[in-house]
Amino acid sequence: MNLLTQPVGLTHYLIVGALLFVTGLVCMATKRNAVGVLMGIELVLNGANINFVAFGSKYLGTAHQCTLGLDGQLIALIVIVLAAAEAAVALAIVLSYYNNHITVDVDKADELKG
Amino acid sequence: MAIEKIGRNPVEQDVYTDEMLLNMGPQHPSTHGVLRLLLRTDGEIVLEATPHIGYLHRCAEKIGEKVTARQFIPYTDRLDYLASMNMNLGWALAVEKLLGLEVSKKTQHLRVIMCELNRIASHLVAACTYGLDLGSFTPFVWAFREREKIVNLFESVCGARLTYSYLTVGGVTADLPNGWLGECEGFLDQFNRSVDELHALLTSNAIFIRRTAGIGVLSPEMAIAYGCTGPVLRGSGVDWDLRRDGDPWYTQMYDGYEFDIIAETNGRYPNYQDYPPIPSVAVLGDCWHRFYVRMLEVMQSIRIIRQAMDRYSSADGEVGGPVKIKEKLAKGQVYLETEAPKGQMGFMVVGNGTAIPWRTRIRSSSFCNLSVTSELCRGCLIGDMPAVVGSLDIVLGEIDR
Amino acid sequence: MEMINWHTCFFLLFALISCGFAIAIVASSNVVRMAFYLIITLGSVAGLFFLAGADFIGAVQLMVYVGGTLVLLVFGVMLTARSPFVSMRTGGSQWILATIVGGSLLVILLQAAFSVENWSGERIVQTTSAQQQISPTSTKIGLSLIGLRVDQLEQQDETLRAGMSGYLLVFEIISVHLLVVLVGAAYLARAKRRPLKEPSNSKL
Amino acid sequence: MAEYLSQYIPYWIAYALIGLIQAGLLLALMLVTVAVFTWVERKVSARIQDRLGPTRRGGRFGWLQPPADGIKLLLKEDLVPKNADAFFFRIAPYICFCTTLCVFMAIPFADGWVAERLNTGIFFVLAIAGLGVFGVVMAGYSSGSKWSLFGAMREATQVISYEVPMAMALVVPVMVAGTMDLVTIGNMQAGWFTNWFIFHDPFTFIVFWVYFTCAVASTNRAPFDLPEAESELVAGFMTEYSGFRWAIFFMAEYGSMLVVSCLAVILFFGAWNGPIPVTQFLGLTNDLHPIAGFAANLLGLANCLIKACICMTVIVWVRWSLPRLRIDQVMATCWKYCVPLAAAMLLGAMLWSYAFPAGLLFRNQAFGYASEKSDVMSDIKNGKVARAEKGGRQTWK
Repeated sequence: MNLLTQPVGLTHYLIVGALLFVTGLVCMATKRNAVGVLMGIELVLNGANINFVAFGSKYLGTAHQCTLGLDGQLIALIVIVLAAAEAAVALAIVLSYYNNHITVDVDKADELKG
Repeated sequence: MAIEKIGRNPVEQDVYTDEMLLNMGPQHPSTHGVLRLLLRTDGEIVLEATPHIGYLHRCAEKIGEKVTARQFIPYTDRLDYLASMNMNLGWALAVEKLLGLEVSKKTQHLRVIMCELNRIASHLVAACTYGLDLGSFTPFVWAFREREKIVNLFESVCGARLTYSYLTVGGVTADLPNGWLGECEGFLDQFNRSVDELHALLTSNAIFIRRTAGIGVLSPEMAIAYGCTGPVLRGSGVDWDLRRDGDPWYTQMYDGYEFDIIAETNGRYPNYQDYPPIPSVAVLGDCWHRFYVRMLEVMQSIRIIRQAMDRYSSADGEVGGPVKIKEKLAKGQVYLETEAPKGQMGFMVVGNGTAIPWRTRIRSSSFCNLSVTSELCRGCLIGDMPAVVGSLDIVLGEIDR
Repeated sequence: MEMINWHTCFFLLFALISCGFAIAIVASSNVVRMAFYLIITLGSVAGLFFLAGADFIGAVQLMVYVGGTLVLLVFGVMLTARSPFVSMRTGGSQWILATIVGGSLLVILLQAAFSVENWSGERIVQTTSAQQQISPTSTKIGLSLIGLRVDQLEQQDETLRAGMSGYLLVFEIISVHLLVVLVGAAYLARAKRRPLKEPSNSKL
Repeated sequence: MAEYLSQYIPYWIAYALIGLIQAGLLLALMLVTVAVFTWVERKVSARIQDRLGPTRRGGRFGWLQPPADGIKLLLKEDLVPKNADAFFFRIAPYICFCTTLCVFMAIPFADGWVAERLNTGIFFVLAIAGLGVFGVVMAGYSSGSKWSLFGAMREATQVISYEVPMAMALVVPVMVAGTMDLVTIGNMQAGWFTNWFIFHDPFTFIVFWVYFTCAVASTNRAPFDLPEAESELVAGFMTEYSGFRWAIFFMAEYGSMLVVSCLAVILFFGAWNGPIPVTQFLGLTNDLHPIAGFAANLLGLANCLIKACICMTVIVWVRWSLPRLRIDQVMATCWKYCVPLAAAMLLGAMLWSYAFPAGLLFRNQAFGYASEKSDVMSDIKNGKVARAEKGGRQTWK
């Protein structure tokens, strides 16, 4: 089996998606910087997006079976837009937190009062 | 100090940012030489600006106590090197007053021509580098083109293009060459149009107005308290010019000349209808007014030069030559201030009967004008720094001496 | 020599870049570097979208995600990048725990990815990439968002077609959501008028 | 092209070869434009300022000044400051350059003469062009200089802000055309110059100036050159760069000038169609002979590039005439003037196309206006929509 001559299948995309998802998860779990956690979330969302697009794609060996079709792309689109919204709010929270505490360490964020 | 007080800048602080210490200069394109401004900034907002000077210190005053009074003339060239004629004049008048030496009327008219020409040249440099500070390159070249013509005139008079040493103790080094007055006349005739071009490019340009109007407002009280002089003082609406209000030893040069002191009174400048209108956003004492005053003073200088040329050619007698190089100074002390393009330039000379002054001191106009920088820049944006510093029109050669 | 499938080559290129930099994000402790790695990762994910025939989604990914959201993120990083927070190290125990959880999840996901025979590329009829006509998707997506599913026009099953009426409601919800977020973010990070400190005689 | 070559060599090699040739052509185009425009900028600025400009290298007009500059820059030392983040510092210029080059991939220069004809052409161009900001931010941050950092922050705020009105302004011609495909948009403006989108209605005319303002701002040209404001920030994000890396930034800047100019030409000024439809009068089309079509395209290429060069010259002219705005004024220009104006023009153009569906000005229908619509749109016209709508209604019940 030669990697370069074989056409890309759904599996390829799923592997990439899984890897991004897991790295995002690990990133969220290990980073102490709030912005770092946010980056983990972005990675997770992208991993999921890759799966959506791949399942909806006509070119990845699923053409004859039941695919997500355009729905996959639409869901990915919605995820991207929501990710933008989520990032805006999360950053606003981080900045607000930073203004009040002069730190972005999530481990120190243990009080509810702002 | 609350945010409202930092003034007219519509920038609010939204994030807790670190204060940053920023060295603006001594190698910075818009500090006009080797000025170093230490800025304490919060983001783009300047909280504090501290000028640090001394990078161009050459012991000019001490040198003045080691050479004879006439030998010191070339050193005065290097004080405000953009207005060397005026520097020469200041020193020459102070020493002449100490000597009690009165020069002929013809010499005085010649000196007026030279000083006013050099005032035009200096104001042109101020105006064009101000454009450069605000990011407009073209007026710089246009104004330098005009300045070049003045420098050519000076060159044909004394051979030098920057450090003239032309006006000297006792008179001038040489009389005018043949045909010089005609050339000068020709220059003045075409110069009006060039000033209009500069008005179009800068004074009445919408972006220029937005960059300068209301920025760096210097109140008349503060201007007087800090000892600001020259266009900086008059830009704040103080009607004060040594050519009219100065020492009689100096003002006699301008006796009988018709010219206006450019200072705003009742919201109007003299002959305001000939020039671009004052924009509604401009505040008296802001950068725009300081710039405007310079542009208008150029026109007054033209008036003076035309009168002086007439008087010079109709005056009888000879032009005075320099005194002996080792002319002995009288005992006593003289302090004389003259109206240089950048402000009041004062020379103090103390004689003890020898040819070499016992004491020489220089009062620099740019030095006092620079001292308001930290006051004017508090709370402005970094982008306003060149606008404010440029509008003060400082020359480091004079400040550091 | 066998034909090299450029489609696969570019896929491998983008996949390696995105995965490699994703791992670099986790491994790096400098938050500024992490931000730039994230940009590279998401940029190459956009490349993967293009390769999957989703050109509109790829462009959206570049424009909204990379060009918008990540600039915001970089801004956040720069605004909060005081030296103690630029690199914050994590304890070893957290690392071990996270790696175990992540690793086991990865194993499960990979197992799922390989589980279906049809999903691997070998079953696909050999097609060269030039022959794969990329059919435009932007109009279809646009029309779906206003309630027209033109790609489902050929759907024979009447009930299925009825269910494919479009994403109008979702579109509306997201629009309102974005508005709310805009207002909320502006409120959270609004300008707080705090007093300006008195000038001190700062020396360098 | 690749199919033609594959008769002689294996397809995959032919494919790669064609790709490389296209990339090489685009790179050459960009580099030549940069070289020519460094010279043009010097000469134009010199004329504006009563100077002569370069006169020594290459005859009395200084034609060889750009290569001389290039050689000088190549020979300069490549400095990396001690405080710099060396890796990012080194790659930042290439990011700027590559994003600019990537944009050319989707820009057509004549009918069908485009490296990759994308259905989402204009969208792709905007998306890629927006990425250049990362190179600048990276450069500013990694330089380890406060001036560079200020430049980077200004660049980020400015470019991100101006992307909004710029995109809104570009939606207007896209809406008029009904497609994002740049080739189709270009072909729609065939015929007399009255068919150009800038003359389509008053709103497109106004929105062009909004676009032009935003384009100048997004390429960091005066009066919006704050990220590299010389008198304020020394040289902004480029302060610490020297030699070749600085030259790369420089090329990226001129390249992006060409990009925005090409976009202006394609979307507003009739793309490769000249003011007078010469090729149509002569019947130079592919139907006549492939060579005739090729000649027509060559003429179109010249048309497109000349118009783009005029646009670039105007940008140069603006730069040498105006002072620089302040950062808050730049933001105010964006949010208080450009965005509302672009939004109003978008609305206006929409209403206009309802009021005058056939266009108000003397539009020459013979030259195929609106002949190209995407397949889906024609599907809708052919009655398939009714079925879709029917399905839709059922759902909402």
